[in-house]
Amino acid sequence: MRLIEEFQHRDKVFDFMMPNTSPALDVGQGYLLYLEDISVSFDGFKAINKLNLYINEGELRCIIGPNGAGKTTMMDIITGKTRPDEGSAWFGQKINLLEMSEPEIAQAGIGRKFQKPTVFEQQTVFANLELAMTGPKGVFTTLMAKLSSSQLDHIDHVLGQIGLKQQRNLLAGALSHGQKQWLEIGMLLMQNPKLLLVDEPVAGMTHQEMDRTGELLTSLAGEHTVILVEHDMDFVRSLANQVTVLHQGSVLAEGTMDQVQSDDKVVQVYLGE
Amino acid sequence: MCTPGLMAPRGAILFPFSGSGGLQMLLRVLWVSLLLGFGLATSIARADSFEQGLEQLKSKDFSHIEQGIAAIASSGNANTELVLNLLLNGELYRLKKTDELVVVQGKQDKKLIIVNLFDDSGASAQTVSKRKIKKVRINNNIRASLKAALASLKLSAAEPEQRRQAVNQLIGKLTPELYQTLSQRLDVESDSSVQELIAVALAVTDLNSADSDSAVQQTAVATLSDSLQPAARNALAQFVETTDNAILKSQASKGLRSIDEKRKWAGHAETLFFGLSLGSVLVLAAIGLAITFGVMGVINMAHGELIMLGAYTTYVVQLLMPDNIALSILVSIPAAFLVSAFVGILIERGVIRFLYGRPLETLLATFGISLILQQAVRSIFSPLNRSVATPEFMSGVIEINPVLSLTLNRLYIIAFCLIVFALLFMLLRYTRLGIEVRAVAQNRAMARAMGVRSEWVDAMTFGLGSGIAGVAGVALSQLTNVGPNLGQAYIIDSFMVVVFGGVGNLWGTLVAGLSLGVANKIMEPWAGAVLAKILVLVFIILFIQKRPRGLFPQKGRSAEG
Amino acid sequence: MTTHPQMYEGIFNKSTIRFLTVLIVVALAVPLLNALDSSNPLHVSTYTMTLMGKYLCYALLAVAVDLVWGYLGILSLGHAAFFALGGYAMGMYLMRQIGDRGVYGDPLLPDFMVFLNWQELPWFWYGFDQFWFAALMIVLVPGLLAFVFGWLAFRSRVTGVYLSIITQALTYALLLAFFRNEMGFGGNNGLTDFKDILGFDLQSDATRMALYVASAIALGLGYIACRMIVTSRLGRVAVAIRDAEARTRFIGYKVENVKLFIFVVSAVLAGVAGALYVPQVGIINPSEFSPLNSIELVVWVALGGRATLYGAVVGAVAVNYAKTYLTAAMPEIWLFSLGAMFVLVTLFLPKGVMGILQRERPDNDDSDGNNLDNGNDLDNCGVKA
Amino acid sequence: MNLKKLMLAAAIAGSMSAGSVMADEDTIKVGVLHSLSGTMAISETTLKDTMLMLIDEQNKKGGLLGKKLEAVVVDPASNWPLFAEKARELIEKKDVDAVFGCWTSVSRKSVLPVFEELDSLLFYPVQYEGEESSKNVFYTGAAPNQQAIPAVDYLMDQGVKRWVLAGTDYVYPRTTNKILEAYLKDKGVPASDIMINYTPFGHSDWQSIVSDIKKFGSKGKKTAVVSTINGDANVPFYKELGNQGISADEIPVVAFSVGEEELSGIDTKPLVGHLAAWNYFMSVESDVNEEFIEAWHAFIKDEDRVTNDPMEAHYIGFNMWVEAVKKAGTTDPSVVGDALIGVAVPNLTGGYSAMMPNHHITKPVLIGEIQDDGQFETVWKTSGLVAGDAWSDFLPGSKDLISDWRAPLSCGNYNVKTSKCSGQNY
Repeated sequence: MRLIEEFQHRDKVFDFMMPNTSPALDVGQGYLLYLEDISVSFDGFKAINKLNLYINEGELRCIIGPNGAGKTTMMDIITGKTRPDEGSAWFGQKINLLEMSEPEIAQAGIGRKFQKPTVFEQQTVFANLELAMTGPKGVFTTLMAKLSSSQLDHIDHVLGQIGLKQQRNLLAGALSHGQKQWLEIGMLLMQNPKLLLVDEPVAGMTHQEMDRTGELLTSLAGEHTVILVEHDMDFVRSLANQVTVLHQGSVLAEGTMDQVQSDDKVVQVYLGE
Repeated sequence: MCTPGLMAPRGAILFPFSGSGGLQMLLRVLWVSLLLGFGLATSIARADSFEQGLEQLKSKDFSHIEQGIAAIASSGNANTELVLNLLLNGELYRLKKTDELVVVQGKQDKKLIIVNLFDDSGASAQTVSKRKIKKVRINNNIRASLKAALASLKLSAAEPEQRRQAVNQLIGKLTPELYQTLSQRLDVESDSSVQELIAVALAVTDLNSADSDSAVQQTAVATLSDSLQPAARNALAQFVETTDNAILKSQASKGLRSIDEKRKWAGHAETLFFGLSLGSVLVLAAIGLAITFGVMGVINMAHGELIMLGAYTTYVVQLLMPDNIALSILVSIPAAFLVSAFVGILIERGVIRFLYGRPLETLLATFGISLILQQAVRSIFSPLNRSVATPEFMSGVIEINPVLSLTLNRLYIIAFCLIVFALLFMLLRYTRLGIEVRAVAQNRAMARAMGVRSEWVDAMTFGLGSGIAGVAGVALSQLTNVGPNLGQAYIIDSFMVVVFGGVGNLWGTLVAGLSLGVANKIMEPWAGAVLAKILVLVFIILFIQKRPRGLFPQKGRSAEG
Repeated sequence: MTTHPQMYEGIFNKSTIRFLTVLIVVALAVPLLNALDSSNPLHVSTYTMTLMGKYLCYALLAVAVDLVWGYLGILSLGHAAFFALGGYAMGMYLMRQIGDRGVYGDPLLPDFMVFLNWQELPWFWYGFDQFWFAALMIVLVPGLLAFVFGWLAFRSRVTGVYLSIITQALTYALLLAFFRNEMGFGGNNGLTDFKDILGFDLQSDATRMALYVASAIALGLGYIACRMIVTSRLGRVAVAIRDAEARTRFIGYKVENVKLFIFVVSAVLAGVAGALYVPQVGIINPSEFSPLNSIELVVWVALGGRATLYGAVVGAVAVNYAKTYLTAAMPEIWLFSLGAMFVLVTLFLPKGVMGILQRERPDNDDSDGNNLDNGNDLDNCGVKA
Repeated sequence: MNLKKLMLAAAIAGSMSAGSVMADEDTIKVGVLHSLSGTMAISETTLKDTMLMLIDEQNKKGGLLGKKLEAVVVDPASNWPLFAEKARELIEKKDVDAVFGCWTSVSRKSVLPVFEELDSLLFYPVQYEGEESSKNVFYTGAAPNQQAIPAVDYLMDQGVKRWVLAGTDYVYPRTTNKILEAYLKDKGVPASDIMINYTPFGHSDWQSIVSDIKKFGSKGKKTAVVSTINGDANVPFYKELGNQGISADEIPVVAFSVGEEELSGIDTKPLVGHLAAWNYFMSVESDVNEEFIEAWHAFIKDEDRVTNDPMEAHYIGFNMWVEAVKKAGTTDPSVVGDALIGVAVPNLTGGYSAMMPNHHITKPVLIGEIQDDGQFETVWKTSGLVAGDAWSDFLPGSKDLISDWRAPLSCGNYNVKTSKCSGQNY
């Protein structure tokens, strides 16, 4: 089928152009992510309003804010799920996120963990990780894909990291809530992205689980840049150095936890209540 | 002077027609009107011609029957109109063995009660089996001449409507005598539309008669140019062809143009009307599905069969009250609703409730159910189509003008569709049930938590959707076959409409149905019926590309995304 | 399951091997028994063989549907269209093969064109006198249609019921189009009265046998091809898309391409099935496009059991055998039983007939077997983040 | 009453399945191949019952060749490939000696190769487009020259000048209209006075078309509609005619596919005077017809059921087959096939119909006007019988073809120009 081959072709080209962290990615200025004057409104309601956000490479940034502050929307914009009405979003100096589709952004090196844990419930833990694994993801490469031993090791390593070695052959659907959260983080690790967006990873977790998750995330920071959206203050304090407070779609305050907490605006709109 | 002696030969000369229909017609009318002319003919002659005519009616040969009619028409006998009407309505019979003319008075179980013609006392009444009597045969041409004869009798009838029809019959067939009668009529005529008609009729004659001078013709042209009567237009067109008078020609063709202009607009209006009525049928068929499928997310393949049940209910109700069609239609609306709703609830309780959250399985199960319902109907009512009569008040047309008339039943169906929609809309918007329905549709668990009896709501919702389908069936029974395949014919279109409008949105269904209907009708003239339908489908496919959630996207259990 | 690192079943898992063995046995046995002379009690009549040949084509079609529906979660209500297109491509070849042996003895024009006095052969009929060309078209036409349609639909992210309904619109439009006589495909009568294929007389038992075997082989190969896809990583991506489309995007897969690829493959398989079906039943006409057919074949798959491939085969054969039997045994009321069958299966065997077997054999290592409970096929947009 | 019918149906079904299951050796089996479900069930179920009645009566008369006849009923479910499959089943599995069945052309086309391959007999009871003559098929319905052309002649005689040829878009109307168009032009009708219109199957919205017809007819010349509209589409068509108040004396519609049975599904009061051309009407006055109707009512247990032309065709066809079998002394299809030619049996209009060498039969042609009781009133009748013509003289492709199944020619489409006999499958 000529046509099929054509688009197979297009795929190959595309794979070659976009490995998991794009060569175009240039973090010369030390900034990994620029969001400038981003605004988006859903039928009238301004979810994001002139949002400016700069993330340094390797930092672990916590985003807090009351419900409806636009945290999740912001993530949607970064990952290409939502298109802003105005403003610009750059990944490094060269990659314009607003021109890319979700898969392209993912391939460029931005991974995302959802608020509600979403894993492929009908497939084994192992399969979940394998699917997430970094590397070319074109149709035909995927069709022909075989697991190399190094890749196997990588998967096993991650299984270890997220503590699901025993469950590797279980269907993901059978995992507990917490385990699913970890599995999803594990999938992020497999993707080995430059930037991780983590949305409320400890929601509904027991304390032990929380601690493990905390360790996981801190261990990630450094080689990966992490943006963490979280409600749980203690948890945030336990790991973050830099905190950004969102309110009504724009940045209300930025700084360390203590600075933020002492900021009366913040106290007023958020911690106060 | 017309004497019996003369009568027969003249009839004999005039009536064994061999010529073309048009000629026949002319001669016949000429004959009729000639005789009408002889108002002073002797009573004997009349009596004879009347009796003679009745005799001839008993013949098997159409030409004899025609002579008979002519004779009767001419006789001026008091019973003339009665007899001619009986003939026209095929109510005049011949008793085979005695060869007498009889009329059927009533039925006695399988047999018929008949009395002799003109026997008001009923003394001659007797009951015979159907096969013992034979209808006096007439064919279309005889019908035509009957109408012509009756027309010339009805010219001074009481109701303007009758007079209108009478004149209509005569346009283009005027004889000098009738011309006289009509022109006299024109002076006394009170009803404006009849006046116009008469004017046209006269004008047509003026225009075509050789001896009328150009002045007369000019006025004629003027009159005709103002009239939308088809006859007027034809006369003008013909005149333009034939005349050699340049001035008149140009006037006539100018008249033609203005008429055609008016006709064009009438055409557009008509197309729009057709579109709307087709659309309202689509909406009616789809709106039930908009509930079961749109709101509940059940891919209800049995929807078509629920419509079918509604149609059959109409049929059964008519069987129960055969002598009151109009009422039976009104009765069958609630009846059909109940029947289909009941079946719908059975389906929901018996099958679908086990399948929530598995929309596809509902497709399979309901597909099975649709097969069962079809076959059930086949076994019970036989696979033959059933005849559903159209009530008086729904048949006929509203004539806006001679070139634009709206069929009543379509008007009723458009209205009906809008009413059903409005009721449904209010039901969902303002009643407790409606609120609960939407609650369950949006978040079953939450609704439960708030104490909504979701089980009950499901049953009611599905019942409602099915009931509406049944009501649609009543409407369809007036337009198309009432047969086992009725459902299949509409199921696909219904799904198209619902999806095109946006699943779970009533407004969407309404707009989608109407617009698809109109689009279809606009395309039909130049694309043909088949291509038009194809184009509509292609359009839907492409449209969904642009708006993957239909016209009015809406979050609902099945639309959720 | 084993704990061996590479724990995915290969292409040839137990069920596949079991299936292929049965298929091979049937493929060989029937012709042999058919060769026996009719007095022999074991003799299989040509009637039965052609019938089974027909079932095999349906089975391949069902497998094609299962591939997109069971594994990719796309409920196509238009697969009959691809089947019919393949059929027409073959039918046109067979028509051209008649040559001047038509009733009017016209060397070029098929009979239906002659008596609707067409003057010359429409352009799209050229080339169909060559088998290779026809064969190419059998693959190309359905594939191309699927490609264009899928490319539009998947790129603009039409999903769930909307997708299902426009596939239905597609086949419905084709149905109406092929009914039109101007189209030059024989209108309602379609193409019929075929004489021979590749020079072999279509009515000879030998040819029938060959066609039967060909269908069996096609089914076998098609089945293996599908297994290759579903057991590859792509197959798992497909399941991922089915269960959580958005998530799959966020880990970097171009969902629309994956869908497109599998959809096209499935369409081609359907086309091949159609092409083998036509010479065996001896007619192809527009009613093959009828949307109800498409729905019915979805029913076959559901009946057999989704996302198992062999379930699809079982479903197709079961339903069609039931039809053949019931239409003769209880012609007046067979629809009751068929309808009842559909309802009962959906109610009591949510995993289809194969579901029972799986319950009986927990050791069945077919990991795809368990994804039938998942209901959100219609709104398979997964994540609602 | 419905319940009773249901039980009756069930009973019949029961007997059927029983009948077909127990393959009784010393009976002569007759196949009945009519759709009992799907879109065509509407028309075909009646024919199935007709066959059961005819076979029933033949058995009352003592069967055939000393054996009882046994009906083998199958349901091809309006599915064309299934028709072929079922035909094969009847002939090969149930080894029937003759098959009575099919309604649509496509179903006939679909089974044709099967009958030719297995050399069995099919009796096809429906009027059709002609252009076919198979060794194994006997066409007891009307060919175009036995229906369409006489109808047009009649209307011309009635002074019709403009013609609307409206049909469903498939082969029968297309061919018939081609023939009629050629015929009308022969008669000097200008093309501008002929309007041709095709609609899809089951077309249900006739508003535009009917109003077009109305406009076409308002041009002063007497206009008639020749309708080859098929099946379900007729009811909405006639209803729309009624709605838009087109009466028969203004624009008469003459239909070739509308019989008593179709009318039984319509309220005919608005339709009085519209015409149909057939070879039989239930209203025909003849003793055979009286008997037939009584027998039918007795068999179907419903006084209101009507009879129609295809039923007569089966009546003729079946009796011809019986005669031929008696003549041949065997039921062997190949022998009976030859014996059939020349057999003449009474038709229901009081005359005799004979099987011609081209496997079509001779019939009278009747024109009837619809009455308000759903019956037709015969208003015109050919003086003699018309022989069915397999190959129309008005189609360029087929005017040189003749069909004669007697030796030595024994060819269904013998081209007198090239004197070749092409396209035979045996």
